Amino acid sequence: MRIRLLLFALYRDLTGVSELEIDVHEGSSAAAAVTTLRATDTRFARLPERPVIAVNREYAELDVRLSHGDELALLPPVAGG
Amino acid sequence: MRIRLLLFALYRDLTGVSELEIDVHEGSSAAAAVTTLRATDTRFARLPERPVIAVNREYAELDVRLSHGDELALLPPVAGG
Amino acid sequence: MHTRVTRDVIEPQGVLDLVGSPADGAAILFLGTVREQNDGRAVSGMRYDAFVEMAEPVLREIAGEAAILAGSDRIAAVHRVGDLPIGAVSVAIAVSSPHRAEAFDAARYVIEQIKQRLPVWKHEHYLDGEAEWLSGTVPPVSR
Amino acid sequence: MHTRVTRDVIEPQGVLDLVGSPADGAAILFLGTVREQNDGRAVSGMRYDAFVEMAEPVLREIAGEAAILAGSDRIAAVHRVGDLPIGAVSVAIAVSSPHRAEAFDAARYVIEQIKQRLPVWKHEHYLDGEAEWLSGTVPPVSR
Repeated sequence: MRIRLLLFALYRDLTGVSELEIDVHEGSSAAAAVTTLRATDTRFARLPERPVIAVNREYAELDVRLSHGDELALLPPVAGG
Repeated sequence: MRIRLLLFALYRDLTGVSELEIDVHEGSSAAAAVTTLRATDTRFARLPERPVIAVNREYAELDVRLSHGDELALLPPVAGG
Repeated sequence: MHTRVTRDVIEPQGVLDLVGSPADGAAILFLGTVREQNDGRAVSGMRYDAFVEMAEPVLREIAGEAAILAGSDRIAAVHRVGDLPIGAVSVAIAVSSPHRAEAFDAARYVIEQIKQRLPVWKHEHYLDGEAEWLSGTVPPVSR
Repeated sequence: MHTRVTRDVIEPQGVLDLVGSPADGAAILFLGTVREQNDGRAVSGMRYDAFVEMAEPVLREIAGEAAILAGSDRIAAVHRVGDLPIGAVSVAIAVSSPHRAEAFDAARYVIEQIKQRLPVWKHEHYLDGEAEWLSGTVPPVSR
């Protein structure tokens, strides 16, 4: 299945990428998707193994199961205000 | 000696007076001045025996000694804001 | 630092403009306003009386204490007196400081101390035509 | 209740005007501003990046929680993104409520939660030409 990945702030700078799509096994967890992403390229290997994530614009745990078409955002620690 | 008395808010309404001068014994305390005032008139008898006071625009204890020309203000409990 | 007891309408933006500095990351503005209801009674307006000649130095003193608390001299406090309609601003307090905690604490300190110490009295007017002096606080007297 | 993530300049009076009611006796406005210095380094400006599509619902959620805390729906929160110069307002929070304690608590709650949960990042630019992502907070994830 295919998911959409979003990278922000430091993660965007580390990889030079803000958005991409990747294919993962049916029923993969978010953690597995991150592992797949980090293995694709040395740039993506710079990302943390266990980043904060949001799935479809809500904070989620890394063990959440993804579905086809999900949007997985990797979020550096936040610093608003 | 002569002192100047100021009344505010409820105390002004109770007495119909906002300002007056009274004569008290040399070296009188503020408490003695209040006693003298309350004895002058039934209107002034409506004032409390131990009001909050300010002497020369600073909060003071009732046992403070007054001097000729002092300004003694009788202050109802305050309610600013 | 800026403090004032005034009969003039208080403009919130004007009070906020009295504070602020490139060194500051936070600013607080507190406004006290006249409510249309108090203890279940419909209010038509409020008269604020003050011992102005004493209230001004007391307000300055309170702001000075808050400046120590905030570690900032960017503090403004304005208290209005006279007849105020519903919704009118009776008191405005502005504080800016490098960090937010100090600004919150200092603004809160100023309004709490105003209520405890400022020689001001409220005469509340009701829609039924009655009026009443609101019960107040006995100020702590320094010995 | 009014929340917004915006690239536009924040006008404090405009945010304050979003709250207020004849039932309210207190209003708070909190402003966060860009400081000229951070950890001893001279700052030239700040870029705020956000995951806007997520930040907007998170900010709404935070304001909703603050509304319960304040017992008031008169809450506004606006966060700016983009390049901000020194002194610019990055966030404005306004709350009005019948009594002051609730307004203070709710405004404080909103800014603390923004710092903990809003998907926003600060890229600080220094006078020496360098720039750095400020270290942030790991948001608590609801399970």
